[in-house]
Amino acid sequence: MLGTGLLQGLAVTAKNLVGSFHDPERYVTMEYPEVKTKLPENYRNFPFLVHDDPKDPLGSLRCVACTICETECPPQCIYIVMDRDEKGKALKRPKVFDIDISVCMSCQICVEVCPFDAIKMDQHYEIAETNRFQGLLLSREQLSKSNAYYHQLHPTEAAAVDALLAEQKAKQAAAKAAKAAPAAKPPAPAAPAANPPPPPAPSAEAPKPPTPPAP
Amino acid sequence: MSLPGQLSVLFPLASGLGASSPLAAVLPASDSALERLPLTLRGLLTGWLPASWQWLANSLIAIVVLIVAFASLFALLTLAERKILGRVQNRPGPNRAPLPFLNLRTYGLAQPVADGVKMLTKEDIVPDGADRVLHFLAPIALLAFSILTLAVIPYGRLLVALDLDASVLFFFAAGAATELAVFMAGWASRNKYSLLAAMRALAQLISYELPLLLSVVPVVLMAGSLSTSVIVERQGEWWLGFLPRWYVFTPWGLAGFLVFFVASLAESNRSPFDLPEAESELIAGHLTEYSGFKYALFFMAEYFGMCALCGMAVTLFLGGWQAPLPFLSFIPSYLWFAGKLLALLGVFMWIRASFPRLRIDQLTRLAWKFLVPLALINLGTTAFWSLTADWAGLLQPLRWLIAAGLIAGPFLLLGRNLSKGLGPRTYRYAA
Amino acid sequence: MESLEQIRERLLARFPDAALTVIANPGPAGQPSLLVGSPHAASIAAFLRDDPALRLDYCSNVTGVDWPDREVVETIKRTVPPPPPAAPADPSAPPVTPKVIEEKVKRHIPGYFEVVYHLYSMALKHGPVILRTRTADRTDPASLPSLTPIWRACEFQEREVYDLFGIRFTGHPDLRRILMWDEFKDYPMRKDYVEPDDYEWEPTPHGAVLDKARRHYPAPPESR
Amino acid sequence: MTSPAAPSSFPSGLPSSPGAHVRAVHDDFHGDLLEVSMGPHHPSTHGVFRMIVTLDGERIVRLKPVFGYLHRNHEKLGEQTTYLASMPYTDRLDYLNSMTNNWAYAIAVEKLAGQAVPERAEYVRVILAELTRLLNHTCLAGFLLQDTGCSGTPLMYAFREREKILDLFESLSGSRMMCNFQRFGGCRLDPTPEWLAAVRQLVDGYGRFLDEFEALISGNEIVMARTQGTGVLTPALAISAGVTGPMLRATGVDYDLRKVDGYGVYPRFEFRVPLGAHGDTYDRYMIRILEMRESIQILRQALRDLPAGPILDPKAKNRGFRPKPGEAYGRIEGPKGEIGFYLISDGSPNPFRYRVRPPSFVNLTILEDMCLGQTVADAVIILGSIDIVLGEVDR
Repeated sequence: MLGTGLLQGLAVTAKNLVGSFHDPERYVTMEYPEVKTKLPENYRNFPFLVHDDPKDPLGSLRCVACTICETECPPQCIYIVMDRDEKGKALKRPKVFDIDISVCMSCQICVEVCPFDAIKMDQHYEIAETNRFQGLLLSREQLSKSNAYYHQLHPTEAAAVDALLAEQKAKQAAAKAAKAAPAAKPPAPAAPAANPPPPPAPSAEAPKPPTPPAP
Repeated sequence: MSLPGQLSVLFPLASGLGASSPLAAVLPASDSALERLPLTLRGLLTGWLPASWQWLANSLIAIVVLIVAFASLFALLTLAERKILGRVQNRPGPNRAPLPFLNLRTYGLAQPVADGVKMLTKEDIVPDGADRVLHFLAPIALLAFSILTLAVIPYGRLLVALDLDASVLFFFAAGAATELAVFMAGWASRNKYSLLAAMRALAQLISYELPLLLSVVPVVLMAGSLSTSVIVERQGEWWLGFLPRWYVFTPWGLAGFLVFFVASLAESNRSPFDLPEAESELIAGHLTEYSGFKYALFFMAEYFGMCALCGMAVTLFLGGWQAPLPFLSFIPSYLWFAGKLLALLGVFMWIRASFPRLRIDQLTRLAWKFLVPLALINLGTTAFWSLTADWAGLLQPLRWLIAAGLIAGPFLLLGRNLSKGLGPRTYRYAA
Repeated sequence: MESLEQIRERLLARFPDAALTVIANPGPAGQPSLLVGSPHAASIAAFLRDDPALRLDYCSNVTGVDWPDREVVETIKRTVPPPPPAAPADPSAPPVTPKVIEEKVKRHIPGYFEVVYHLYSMALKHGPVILRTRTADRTDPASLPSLTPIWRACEFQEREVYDLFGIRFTGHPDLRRILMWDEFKDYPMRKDYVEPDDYEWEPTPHGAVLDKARRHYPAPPESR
Repeated sequence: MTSPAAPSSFPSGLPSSPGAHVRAVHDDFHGDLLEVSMGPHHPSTHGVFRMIVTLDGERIVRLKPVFGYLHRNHEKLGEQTTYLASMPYTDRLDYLNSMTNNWAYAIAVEKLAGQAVPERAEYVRVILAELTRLLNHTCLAGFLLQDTGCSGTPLMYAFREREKILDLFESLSGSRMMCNFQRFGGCRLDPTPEWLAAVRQLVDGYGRFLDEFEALISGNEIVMARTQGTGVLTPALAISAGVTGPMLRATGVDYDLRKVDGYGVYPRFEFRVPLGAHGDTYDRYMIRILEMRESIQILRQALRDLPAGPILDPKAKNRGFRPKPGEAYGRIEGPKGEIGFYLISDGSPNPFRYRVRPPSFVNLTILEDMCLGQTVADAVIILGSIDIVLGEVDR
């Protein structure tokens, strides 16, 4: 009969009108600045650099300025300059590490390709800026965040990374010890001590390259 | 009708001189003080004036009170509409605007103030090459005609600004002119969307004026008067001592009410008949080139028109200011009217939240092929009802049955014809 | 579905003077394609659509490819017969394997434009058959027959190829630019397309782009 | 438009729509016609899309779609970046369905490089693809009804449910819409049991939402009056025009790549393909609703059978990925139709040719044919029922 479908529709809207007052399943609105959703652990928004020593945030960056992320970055928003001493020897740390977050699309590829677990994804999303041109160009100082901060954002992932790094450190130490006693046995085929730690084995999260390329 | 009576229709000024003017009338002392409150207040304000001046002062007061009351109702309605729409859609609706200077959020009650300030401070843009005069006049004309329609609705016992003998005619005459204003707006804007909207508005006007009027004719016939006050008075009796004898509770009245309701949705450009401002295809229709205060006037006039049509529906079918049950009569009549009006407005909003929009050809088809025949048949049903008024005893249920059949049969047949070829479908699946 | 070779045979039987080449696909996907000469492209396409065994009624994808002039260094393996054994064959010695010499040959392939059609059959649910048409060279105006009269699906896609590669499709009913604006002159998907040098100033840290930006805007718009 | 008017008819022998006779009528016959440029800034063109509509009264006698306002030469970008770096760009094609875009691209690259995918990853991909289908069809139903003038109610209901799916995507991939989740040879991350439980909960509740939505809409006389019999597409024209997805199936053509190609692990699931009979707007809407119900069935089975194992093939290589020279065309059944990627490799880290076969772009071909003889109001709904996303049309 003409009109039954209309009445059915009116019943649905009436149900929702009433339901929005008592049913949290229906009333899903959150009043944003006062109430904020709990971000999931995996949430990602713009990268940051991890440093290990809160007292020396720039000196203890894990980044070795290898520029892998710079080349892999799809929108090309990362810019890195290696720090060098007077003789021009590479110091394995960035002198300039800029990320233009007006270009960055938070794709996480830099995190995936980084063999040193040096760059991770932030969760800071209230980034409105009044300065269109310089305000969104983040420098190394702004990007450097502590490992504790990383733990706070992604506890599970950070724990895994820490375990991995500790394992590498132990291996490195073992290699060093082996090198220190060359008489006892021929030098281990491990990487020279001066080299950065070997990359972790490919994990489920992000496959890592077998060797870190030369900077 | 006597000569002075006719004069009073043509020249309202003349009616003020007669003793029969409703503005000069006094409620019987048997009514409660609350019921007499509006008239008492008016008496306090103008009672000291000489009789010839009193009429003028009373008229001015009536105009001011009407405009102020409906303007604040408009403010409230915009908020209520957004709130209801929000709640139906599982969101809170406007709830942030703080009260001015207080920074107190009171469930968005200050939203109309904020909206008003925004509207008033916006730049008034007139398109290059538009007809500036018509562009300016359109909102004013629309508002003027809307306010005129408000004048003849009895808001309570003896609370009517203009008690004409032919107030129903006056109402529809003024109401029809509002569409002219929409056409003016659409034409003057020099915008293709506006022009399309104007054409739609005219088609809609012509289509829906007819069922609207036809659905009122039975009421006029049964009440025997074109005066809204008399029509309300006629609905003031009780059936079996406690059931209200509003016209909506008779078969012909129900059918008439439904036709009137649907037609008034269309007349007030409300969803699902809001074709002149169909935002999904015509941006904002005739309002596309309006901004600032003119836009606000349009908006206001639209709500005034909606209130007027709802008020008329209440008056004609829902017993006007009459209480629904005898023992509830202690509540003043104007409050009953306000309650019924708000409820009907709520249904308007509920419908807006639920239904999509019709297409223009479907809209006119609904009017010509469904509402007009139904209203005409309803006229016959009314005749039957009036002829069998003396049927009693066992004949009474028979009378009801026949009348209901006279309504339901055509409704089903016309409805089937209207929705021919449409219907739920079953789907097959690939093997 | 028949193999591409079989289809080619049948097509040759029907259109004896048509130029038809099967182009192998060296990759793991292994989808070879059929290169069709321009004069017969439309009639061959109609045949493929209407042939009861093929019924390729659905043209899924139309692509332009720009192959610029290139030098291909091909490694050709040549077997050099082993020198005759100086000493009598020693049964214990390993058998002398023929020596393989790798020679590098440079070959110049002149550039051309190519349009690739991926055809499937919705009626028989098989596919793909990949058709290719090629221009002789990369000179403007490049022109190829349109298959829009055969498959309506080509209408917008061929317009896109025209828009981005500059290949004119003869027989297309409505060949206009589709993604770029009408006044645009160049064809941006060509390999030799040079980007216009009119960047808006942006705070990019990258040298090349920054240089370009500096050329147009010596100072940033609002340096603070 | 500065360009000369397009020829008004297609070559004979081409299947044409029922409205084709209108196209043939010369404009002089109609007298004064009204040309309205709907868009690019219009409330219901689903983005920056423009239709140049010629009207005789309210009837459409000509309609030319104009787009490209969002054109950023996605394919050139794909040729200038590495294979991996194109993955996040595919998110931005059809920004409602980043998961299926990712999958289509991954399938094309896996074909190109001969990369195997572990079983668990295939199941996870199916789960994500079907969630995306739910997401897309829910949004579409909401948008479509918004176009009919519903004051936002169905749209808000649809978005309420869509948010739940987006929340799932966010907790898995880290982003709501730009998921960038698939990799060549698997997925980026392994879903946790909690996440799978959340999916199960959503799947269980989705049928109820669909019921309520249908009660509001499917039987509504106004919706039926607006959508039944408008924008009719014939099967012959649909096939010829390469229309795919729910739009094609609404005309009654049985062509679902999940059945035809049987990619991934789809042959292992039991599901039906709903087919329309009229090819009108209502069918296009209902087919999507019915497909959602089938998606729920697929999700239930996939969640039940999800095997353990690695999520990414151990041999998979993302950085420094250089497939052998060759070409491949990979396609899947996206929610909007066949989304395909055509890649030519010349052995370098970047594809030599990177081509997207966008379903909404191809489906737009027959917009004019469906709109001829209908009214302006119908054109808006017909456009809505095609289900376009301008990010994909313009690329």
